[in-house]
Amino acid sequence: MENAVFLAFILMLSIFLGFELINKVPATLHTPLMSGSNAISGITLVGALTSAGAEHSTLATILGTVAVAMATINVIGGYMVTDRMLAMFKKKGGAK
Amino acid sequence: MENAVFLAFILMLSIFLGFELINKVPATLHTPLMSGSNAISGITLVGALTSAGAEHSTLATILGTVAVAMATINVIGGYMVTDRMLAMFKKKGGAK
Amino acid sequence: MLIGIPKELASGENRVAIIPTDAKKLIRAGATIQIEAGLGLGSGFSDAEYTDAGATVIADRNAVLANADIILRISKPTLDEIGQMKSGCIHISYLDPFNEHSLIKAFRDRGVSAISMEMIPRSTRSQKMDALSSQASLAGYVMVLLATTRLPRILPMMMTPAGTLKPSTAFIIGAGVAGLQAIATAKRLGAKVVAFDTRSVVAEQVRSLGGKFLDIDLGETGQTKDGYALALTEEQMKLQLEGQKKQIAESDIVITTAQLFGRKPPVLVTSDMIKGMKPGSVIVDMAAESGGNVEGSVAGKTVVVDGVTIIGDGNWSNFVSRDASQMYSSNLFNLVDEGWNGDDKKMVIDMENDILQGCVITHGGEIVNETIKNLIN
Amino acid sequence: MLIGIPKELASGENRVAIIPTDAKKLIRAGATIQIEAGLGLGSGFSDAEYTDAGATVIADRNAVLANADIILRISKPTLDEIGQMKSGCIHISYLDPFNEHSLIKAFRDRGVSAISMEMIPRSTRSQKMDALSSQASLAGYVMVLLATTRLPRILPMMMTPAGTLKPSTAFIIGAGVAGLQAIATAKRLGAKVVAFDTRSVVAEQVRSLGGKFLDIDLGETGQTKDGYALALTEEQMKLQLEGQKKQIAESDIVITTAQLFGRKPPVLVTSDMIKGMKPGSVIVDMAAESGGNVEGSVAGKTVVVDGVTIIGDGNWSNFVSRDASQMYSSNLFNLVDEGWNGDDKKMVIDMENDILQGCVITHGGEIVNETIKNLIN
Amino acid sequence: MGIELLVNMAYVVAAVLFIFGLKMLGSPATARKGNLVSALGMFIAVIVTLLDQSIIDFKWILAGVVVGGAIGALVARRVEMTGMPEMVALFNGFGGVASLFVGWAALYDMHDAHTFVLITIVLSILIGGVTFSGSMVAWGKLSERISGKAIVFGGQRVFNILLIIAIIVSAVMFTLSTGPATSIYLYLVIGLSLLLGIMLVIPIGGADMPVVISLLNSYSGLAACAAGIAINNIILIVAGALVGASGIILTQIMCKAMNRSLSNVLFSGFSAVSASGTAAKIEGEAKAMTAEDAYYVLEAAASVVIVPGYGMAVAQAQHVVKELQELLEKNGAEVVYAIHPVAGRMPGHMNVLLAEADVSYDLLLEMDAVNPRMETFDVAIVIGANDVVNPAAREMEGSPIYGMPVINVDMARNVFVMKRSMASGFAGIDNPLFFKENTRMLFGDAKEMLGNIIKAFS
Amino acid sequence: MGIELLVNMAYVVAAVLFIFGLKMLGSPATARKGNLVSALGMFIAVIVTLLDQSIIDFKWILAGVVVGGAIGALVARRVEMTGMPEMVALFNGFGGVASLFVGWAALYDMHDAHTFVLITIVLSILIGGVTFSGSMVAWGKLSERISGKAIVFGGQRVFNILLIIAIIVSAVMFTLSTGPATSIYLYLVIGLSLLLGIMLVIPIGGADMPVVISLLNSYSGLAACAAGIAINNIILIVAGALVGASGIILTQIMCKAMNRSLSNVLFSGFSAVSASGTAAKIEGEAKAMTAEDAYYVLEAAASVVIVPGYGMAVAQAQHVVKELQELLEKNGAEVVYAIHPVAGRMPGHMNVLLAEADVSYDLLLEMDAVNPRMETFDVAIVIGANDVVNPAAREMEGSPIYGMPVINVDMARNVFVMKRSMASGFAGIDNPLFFKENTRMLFGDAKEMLGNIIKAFS
Ligand SMILES: NC(=O)c1ccc[n+]([C@@H]2O[C@H](COP(=O)([O-])OP(=O)(O)OC[C@H]3O[C@@H](n4cnc5c(N)ncnc54)[C@H](OP(=O)(O)O)[C@@H]3O)[C@@H](O)[C@H]2O)c1
Ligand SMILES: NC(=O)c1ccc[n+]([C@@H]2O[C@H](COP(=O)([O-])OP(=O)(O)OC[C@H]3O[C@@H](n4cnc5c(N)ncnc54)[C@H](OP(=O)(O)O)[C@@H]3O)[C@@H](O)[C@H]2O)c1
Ligand SMILES: NC(=O)c1ccc[n+]([C@@H]2O[C@H](COP(=O)([O-])OP(=O)(O)OC[C@H]3O[C@@H](n4cnc5c(N)ncnc54)[C@H](O)[C@@H]3O)[C@@H](O)[C@H]2O)c1
Ligand SMILES: NC(=O)c1ccc[n+]([C@@H]2O[C@H](COP(=O)([O-])OP(=O)(O)OC[C@H]3O[C@@H](n4cnc5c(N)ncnc54)[C@H](O)[C@@H]3O)[C@@H](O)[C@H]2O)c1
Repeated sequence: MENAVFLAFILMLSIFLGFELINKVPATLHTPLMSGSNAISGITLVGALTSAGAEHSTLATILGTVAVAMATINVIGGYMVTDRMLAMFKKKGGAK
Repeated sequence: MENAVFLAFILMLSIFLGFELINKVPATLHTPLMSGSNAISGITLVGALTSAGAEHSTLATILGTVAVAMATINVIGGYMVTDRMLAMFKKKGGAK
Repeated sequence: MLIGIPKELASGENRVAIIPTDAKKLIRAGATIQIEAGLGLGSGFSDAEYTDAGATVIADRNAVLANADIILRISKPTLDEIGQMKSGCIHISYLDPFNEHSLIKAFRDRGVSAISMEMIPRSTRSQKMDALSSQASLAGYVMVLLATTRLPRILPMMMTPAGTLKPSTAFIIGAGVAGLQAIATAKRLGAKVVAFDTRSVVAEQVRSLGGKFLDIDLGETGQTKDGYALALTEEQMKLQLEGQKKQIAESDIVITTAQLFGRKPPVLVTSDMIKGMKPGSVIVDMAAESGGNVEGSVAGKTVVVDGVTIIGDGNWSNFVSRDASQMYSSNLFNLVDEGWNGDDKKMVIDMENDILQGCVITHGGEIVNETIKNLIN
Repeated sequence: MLIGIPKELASGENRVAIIPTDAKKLIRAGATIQIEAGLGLGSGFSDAEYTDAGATVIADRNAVLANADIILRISKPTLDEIGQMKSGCIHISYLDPFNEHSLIKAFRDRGVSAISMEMIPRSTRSQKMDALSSQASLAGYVMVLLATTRLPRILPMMMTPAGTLKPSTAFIIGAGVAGLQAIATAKRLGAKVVAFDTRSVVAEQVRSLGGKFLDIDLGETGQTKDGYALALTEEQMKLQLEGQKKQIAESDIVITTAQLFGRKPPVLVTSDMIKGMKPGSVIVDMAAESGGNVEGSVAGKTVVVDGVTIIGDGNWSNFVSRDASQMYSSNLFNLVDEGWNGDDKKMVIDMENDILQGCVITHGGEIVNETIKNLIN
Repeated sequence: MGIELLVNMAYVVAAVLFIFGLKMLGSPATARKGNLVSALGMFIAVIVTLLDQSIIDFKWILAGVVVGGAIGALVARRVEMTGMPEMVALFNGFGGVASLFVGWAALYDMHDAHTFVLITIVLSILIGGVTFSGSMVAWGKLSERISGKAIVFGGQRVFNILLIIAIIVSAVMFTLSTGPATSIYLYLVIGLSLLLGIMLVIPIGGADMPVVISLLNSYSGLAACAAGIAINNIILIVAGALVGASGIILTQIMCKAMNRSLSNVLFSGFSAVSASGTAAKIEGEAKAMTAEDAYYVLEAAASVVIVPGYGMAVAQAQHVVKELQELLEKNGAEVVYAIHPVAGRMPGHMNVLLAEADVSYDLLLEMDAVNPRMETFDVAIVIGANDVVNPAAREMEGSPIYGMPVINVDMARNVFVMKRSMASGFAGIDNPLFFKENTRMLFGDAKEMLGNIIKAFS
Repeated sequence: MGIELLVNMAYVVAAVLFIFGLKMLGSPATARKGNLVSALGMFIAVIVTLLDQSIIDFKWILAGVVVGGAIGALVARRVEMTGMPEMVALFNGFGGVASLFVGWAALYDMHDAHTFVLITIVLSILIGGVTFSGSMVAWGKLSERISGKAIVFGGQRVFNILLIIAIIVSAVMFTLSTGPATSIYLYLVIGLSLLLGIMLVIPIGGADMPVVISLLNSYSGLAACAAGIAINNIILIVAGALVGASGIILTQIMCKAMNRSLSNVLFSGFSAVSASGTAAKIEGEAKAMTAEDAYYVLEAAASVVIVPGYGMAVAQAQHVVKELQELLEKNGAEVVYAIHPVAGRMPGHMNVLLAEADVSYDLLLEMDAVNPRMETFDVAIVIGANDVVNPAAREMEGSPIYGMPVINVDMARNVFVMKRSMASGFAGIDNPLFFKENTRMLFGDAKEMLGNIIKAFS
C-alpha cells in the first residue's frame, strides 16, 4: 500500500488521540501541561540530528547543527522547567 | 519505510484512541453502546466482500459468501437494533 | 353502642377526650354519642360543632354517665361516678392503676370494663393509641417554651452591633419521648443542647436531633422490652449525679423528664446543684406532680429557689390543649376502633388481642391484668 | 470624669443601664464610676461584680445623681432628679423628646447636656449605639415566645401516630427590626410565617428569613432616609386593612410591630377582624403602650376579647432582661466612647460629629436639636 | 493505483466517522446520531470496497448481502425490546464467524506463505471462533435456551488449561506446516477455538451475560483487526482495533457499575463449585446500585416520592435531601415526601428535621394520601427508613408489625433504598422490600450517598 | 534494514511514552511522573536516532547538543518561579526555529523534488517561523521587554491580510520553481513568516499571553509534524500531531477558564482601537473566576474564612455553605466563619440562618477575633456580603461608612467574592475590594455558585 495512505491514517489517528487525551485539566496544571507538551514538540530534535549528522551539504549541516542546539534547549529546558513547576506543586499539595 | 512500522503505529494509535474514546458512559447507554460498537465490528464485511468477489478458489468464494451473509446480518441487524434502542431512549427522555 | 363523654372535672383542665372530628368518625362507624354540654369549650370546640358532627348534647352529667355503653374521658372517675355507670359498660381513661387500688376494685365490683390509657403496650403497632407518648411529646415542647419565657436571656446566639449574645445551654435529663421533643424544640430555638439518659441506645437519637449526649459511664444499664429504663443501682445513681453536676452548673435551662411510669421518679437535681447554677437559670421538673426529679420543686407551681426558677406546673400538654385534645382524641378513637366490630356496630373486648390484653384492667367482674391483680391481692 | 448610674425606678424594670463588663471598660478608659446599691439585681448582677470591675457602690441615690459628670440610665428622669444634677453634666437615657417637652426645658434650664437614645441616627456606623434597634430585636423574639405560650396549639407541623398537627400560622405586621426577628423566631419554631410591611423593600428581607410576604398593592409608599416608613394616606390605609383581613382570619398568631417612632401608631387590627379569628388565637400588640396597633389592646396587660388573647404587655425586652441589659449597656458604652477624649479622659460633646448632632437634645443651656427646638417653640 | 488511493482515502473518512460515532454513542444526547454517523462510515467503506479492482464477480456478493441483509433487518425489526441483549450476542457471533471465514479464505489468496500473514490468519480464525461459539452460548443463556445458571463441573479448570495448550500447539504447527497438514491443523484450530468459546462462557451466570457479551464484542473487533492484517486491509485494522479497545473499556465500565471486577465476573463460576453457596443465596437477590446509575433513573423520572426514616436523622441528611428535591424539581419532576407517623424515634421527628432544612410543609404528605397513588410514582427514594416501608406488615402474618399500615413504596415503579447495610431497623425484623424485583439498594451513609447523586446532576 | 526496523519500533515505544506522558500530565496526582515518562520517550527517540545509518558525523551533533543542553539546563535552573510562562515561550520559540531549520535542511537532502515533499517543507518553515517570532514577542511581553499592552495601529487588519496573501504566493511560487529562484522564494517565505508571527502576537495584551503561548505551542507541534513528513520520520509526525492537537484543546480549555473565546483573545486587540476604552478601565481590574478554578484554590487551602452577608440570606444559601464547610474540613482545611455585627438586615440575621443549617456555634467568630489573624487565611470567601467587607471604611475618608470597623478580608491571601453583579450593597457605595490584586469575583447567585464549587469536589 502507499505511504500516503498510511500517513493519512497515522496523522488522523494521532490528531484524534491528541484531542482525546486532554480532557479536564485543572487550572493549576495549565502552565505545566503547556510546558510539558512544549518539551515534546522538541521532538524536532530527532529531525535535526539527522540533518546535522548526514553531511549532505555545508549549509544543511550548519542548519542542522543550529537546529540541534535550538531543539536541545527546547527539550532539556522544557523538561527541566516542567519538572520544577510540578515539584513545587507537589510540595504545596503535600503540605496540607 | 516498511509496512510493519506503519502497521505498528496504526495499531498502537487505534488502540489508544479506542481506550480514550469511551470515558464515562451512563448505565442506560451500556447496551446501546455495546450494540453500536458491535455493528462497527461488522467491518469484517469489507474483508468478506473481497474474499467473495475475488474468485480465488471455490472454497474461498464459498467461505467469502457465507462470511458476507454473516457479516451483513451483523452490520444491518446491529445498526438497526441499536437505532431502535436509542429511539426508545430518546422518547423516554423527551417525555418528561 | 352509646358513647358518653362527660366534662373533665380537674380544675384548669382544658383538654377534651373526643373532638368533633373524631366524634363524627365514631358516629359514621355506627356509634351514638352523648356529650355533656360545654364539653369542648376549654379547647375552643363549641357544642354546636359536636351537634354538627351528629352527637347529642345533654346538660345532665349524670345522665351521660348512666346511659353510656362506653365512657371516654381523660382523668380517672371518682368512686361516686363509677357507681352511676351501667354494668358491662366500658370506661376508658387514665387510671393510674398502680396506685388507685380502690378505684380498680370499684370498677371490678361494678362490672365495668376499665381500660387504662397508661397501660397501652409500647409496640410499634399500638403507637397510634399511645396517649402517654402523644401527650409526652407535646409536654416536651411546652416545657421548653415555659422555660424560655422565664429565662432572662434568649436561647440563640446573636452577633449584633451591640455585642455578641452567647447561646444559652439547655440540658435535658432523660431523652424519652418528652425529652427528645424538648431537645428538638430547644435546638430549633438555637440553644446549645446537651442531653443525658441512662439508656445508652438513645445517644444516637439525641445526636440525630442535633443535640450533644453527655457521656457518663454508669456501667451496665438496660431497658425493658417496652423501652422503659430499668432502675439504677445506688452506685450508678451516685455516678450519674456526679457526672451531671458540671453540666448543670453551666446550663441556663435544665429539664428533667425521668418520670418512670409506675415507679417513684429519682432525684436528679439536688439543692446543692441548684446553688451552683447561674442566677436567673430555669429548671423544669416534668415529674413534679408525681414526686419530682428536682429537689425543691413544687407540684403545680413555679417557685424561685436561690435565684433559680423551678417550674413544676405539670399537666404540660394542657398548655396546648387544642392540639393535645386532638391527639388524645385520636388515640381514643384508634383504641375504640381496634375493638370495634363493624357488623354489630359495637366494641368488643377480645382478650386475645395483644393490645387490649395489656390495657384492660377489669373485665367481666374480674381484674384481668396480671400485674395489677398481683399488686392488689 | 465621674459616671453615675442610678437604679431604674419604673416598676417591673429589671434591665440595667451598664453591666459590670462595660463598667470595667469605662474605668479602663479613665472614668470613675459610682453606682447605686442593688443596681443590677434585677438582671442578676450583684454589687460585688461592680466592685470587682472597679466601680464604687453608694447607697444614696441622690449622691449618685449629684456627683456625676455623666449619668447613664434607661428611663427618662423625673423633673425632680434633673434639679439635683450638676450643671454641665451629661445625661443619657431614653427621653421621648417628641412628647416630654417640660423635661427638655428642665434640662435646658439646668444646663444639662441631655442625650436621647431614641434620636441616635440610623446610619450604618451608628448601629452599635442604636438602642431602639437592639431592644426591638429582642422584643421580636420575646413577642413570639409570649404568643406561643398563650396559644393552645403548637407552632410546628407534626405527623404522628396520633394524627397530623397542622402548622400554626403567624402573621407579622411590620417587618422592621422587631418584625424581622419575630419572623425569624416564629420560623425557627416551625410556624408558617407571613409578613406585611408598607415599605416594599423589605419583601426581600422577609423572604431571606424564610417568610412569605403578603402582597397588598398600596400604590406609592416610601421611607425616610433613616429607613422609617412614611405615613400612609387614608386611601392606602383602607386598602391595607382590606388586604390583611383574610390573612388575619387564617392566622393563629398576629404580631403588630408598627410602632412608628415619633407618631401615633396606626390601627392595623380592628375589633371586626378579631371577631373573625379562630378561638384561642393570640395577638401581640407591640405598640400597645404608645397607643396600640390593635383595637382593644390594653397597655401593660394581656386581655381576652372574643376568645382571642391580646397581649399588650410592652417593655418587651425586659422579659429577657439580662441580654437586654448587655445590649443596652453596650450601646451606652459605644456612645460614651464615641465622644470620649482619651487624653483628657473625658467625654466631649462635639456638635460636628454627625451621630451626636442627631441625638444631643440640649447642650450649653440651649435646645440644640432642630426638630425638637421647632416642636417646643 | 488511482482507485486504490481513492478507496483508501475513503477508508480514512470511514475511520473518522467510526471514531465520531463511537464518541457520540457515549453520551445520551448524541447517541442516536452517533449510531447513524457510524453507519454512514460503514456504508462508505462497503461501497468503495466494491470499487476495488480485485473484485471480479458480484453475484456471490449480491447473494450474501441480500440474504444477510434480509435476515438482519427482519430479526432487528421483530425482536422484543426485552430481547435486545441476546440479539446483540447473536449478531456478535455472526460477526465473529465472518472474521473466521475471512481469515480462512485469505489462506487461498496468499501469494507467498509469509509467516507473519499466517500468524494473523490463525489469530483471526482463533478469535473469530471463540467469539462465535461464546456468543452463541451467551445468546442461549439469555434467551433461556440454555440454563442461565453457571454450569460447572469438576476438573473444568484443568480441562481449560489443556484446551488452551492444545490450541497453541495446533496454531504453531499450522503456521509452520505446509501442504495437506495445513488443513488438518486448520480444522483443529477451528474446532478447538469453538470449544474454547463454549468453555469460557458456560461457567458464567446469566446475570453476568451483558458483561460477557461486551467482552466478546471486543474480541470480534480484534478478530476483524487480525483479519485485516491478514488480507492487508487497513480499515479492518483500524476499525477492529478501535472496537477491540473501546470494548475492553466498556466491559470494565460495566463491571464497575455492578461493583465487580472483570476477573470476578469471568471466573467466579469456578469458585462456586467449592463454596456451597446456599447462605449467599438468600441475600443474593438484593440488587445494589451506584449513585451514578441512580442518577440516570432519577434524571428521567417525572414523579418522585421521598420516604425519610430514622437513618436520615442519624446521617443528618435533611439538608442534602432538600437539595436533591430542588434539583429534581428543576429537572421538571414532581417531588413529594411521604411521612410515616412513626418514622424516626419521636413523634414528628421527620418534621423537625425537614423544617430545619426548610422543606415546604405543602410537600409533606401523610401516608394515607400517598399510598393510593403510589403506582404513579416513577421512583420512591427510601432514605434510612426500614420498618415504615416494610411490606411484611401487609404480607407476613405473625410479623411483629403485621397490621401496621406502612408506606407501600414497593408499588412504585422503582424503589431506591439508602442505608448502610442489610441490617434491620427498630423492630428488628427482616425487610422483604430489599429483595423485590424493582428495588435497588444504595449502600452507604445516607448523606454521602445523596451527595454523590447530587454530584451526578452536573 | 534490521536497524531501521529497530529504530522505528523504538519510535513506537517513544510514541507510547509520549501518549502516556501527556495523559498523566493532565491530572495533578500523576503530572510529575507524566513529565518523566514523556522525557524517557524523548530520550529513547534521540538515542535510537543516533543509531540511524544515515548519520555519519557526530561532531556537529555533539557540538549542538552540548551547547543547547548547557543553555537549556542553565536557564531552566536559574529562572524564577514567576518567570516560568515567559521561559516556556522562549523554549517554544527555539523549538519552532529548529523545525524551520530542519525543514530548510531537508531541501538539501531531497532525492527528487517531489511536490508533496516541497509542500511539507514549506509548511514546516512557515509554521516554524511563525512559532519562533510569535513566541519571541510573547516572551518579550511577559518579561516586560516589550510593552505588555496590546499594540495596535490603523490599517493593521489590511496589512495582515496582505501579508498572508504574500506568504501564500511566495509559498506557491517556491514549490513550483526550481533553480536559484527557489532560494529567493525560500527567503521570502522565511522572512514573511517571521513577520506574520510578530503581527499576530503584538495586538494581544500581556494578560492573554499564556493562551497565546499555548496556541504557539500547538503550532510548534504542527511544525515538527510537517518537518517529519518532509524528512520522512514517523516519530516526528506522530509526536508533532499529538502536541498539535492536544495544544489546541489545552488552548481552548484555558480560554474557557478565562471565560473568553479563542477568537476573542486573538482579535480583541483590534477592536480596542475603535472603542475608546476609558469607561471600561475602572471596572477592568475586577477579575472574574469560574467555580472550577475556585475549587482548585480551595482544594489546596489549609485555612479558610467564610464571611456571609445579606446575599447569603437572599439566596438562602446557608445549607450549601455548610456543605462546603464540611467538604473543606474533610479535605483537611480549617474553616471558620467571620460574622460582622451588621451583616444582613437585622441583628443576628446570619446567626439565624447558620443555626438553621446547623453550623456549630464554635465556628462563628466575631470580627475582632478574626481581623488580627486575617493574614493567616489562605482564602476568604465572601458570600453575598458587601458593606461589611468594604475596605473603603478604613481607607476612604468621607465615605458614608468611614470609621465603621469591617472584616478585613483583603488581608487574606486570596479573596473570593460571590455576588451576582458589581452592584453596591445597602449603603449604596462602591467597594474597592472587588478591584484588589488578590480578589476574584464569582458572579452568580450565591447558592448556585456554591453548588458549582461543591460539585467540583468530586
Ligand atoms: N416515631 C416514634 O415516635 C418512634 C418512637 C420509638 C420507636 N419508633 C420505631 O422506630 C421505627 C421507625 O422506623 P424507621 O423506618 O424510621 O426507622 P428504622 O426502621 O429504625 O430503620 C432505620 C434504618 O436507617 C438506617 N440507617 C441508620 N443510620 C443510617 C445512616 N447514617 N445512613 C443511612 N441509613 C442509616 C438503618 O439501616 P443500616 O443500619 O443498614 O444503615 C436502619 O435500618 C419504627 O419501628 C417505630 O415503631 C418510633
Ligand atoms: N444587621 C442589621 O441589623 C442591619 C439592619 C439594616 C441595615 N443593615 C445594613 O446592611 C448592610 C449589611 O451588609 P452586608 O455586607 O451583609 O450586605 P450588603 O452590603 O447589603 O451586600 C449584600 C450583597 O449581597 C449580594 N447579593 C444579593 N443577593 C444575592 C444572591 N442571591 N446571591 C449572591 N449575592 C447576592 C448583593 O450584590 P449583587 O446584587 O451584586 O448580587 C449585595 O451587594 C450594612 O450596610 C448594614 O448597615 C444592617
Ligand atoms: N415502640 C414504640 O412504639 C414506642 C412507643 C412509645 C415509646 N417508646 C420508647 O420508650 C422509651 C421510653 O419512653 P418514655 O419517654 O415514655 O419513658 P419515661 O417517661 O419512662 O422516661 C423518660 C426517659 O427518662 C430516662 N431515665 C430514666 N431514669 C433516668 C435517670 N436516672 N437519669 C436520666 N434519665 C433517666 C428514660 O430512659 C427515658 O428515656 C423511649 O425510648 C421511646 O422511644 C417506644
Ligand atoms: N441603617 C441602619 O443601620 C439601620 C439601623 C436600624 C434600623 N434600620 C432600618 O430602619 C427600618 C425601620 O426600623 P424600625 O423597626 O425601628 O421601624 P419602626 O419601629 O418605626 O416600624 C416598624 C415597621 O413597621 C412598618 N410599618 C409602618 N407602618 C405600617 C403599616 N401601616 N402597616 C405595616 N407596617 C407598617 C415600618 O415600615 C417598619 O418596618 C428597618 O428597615 C431597619 O432595617 C437601619
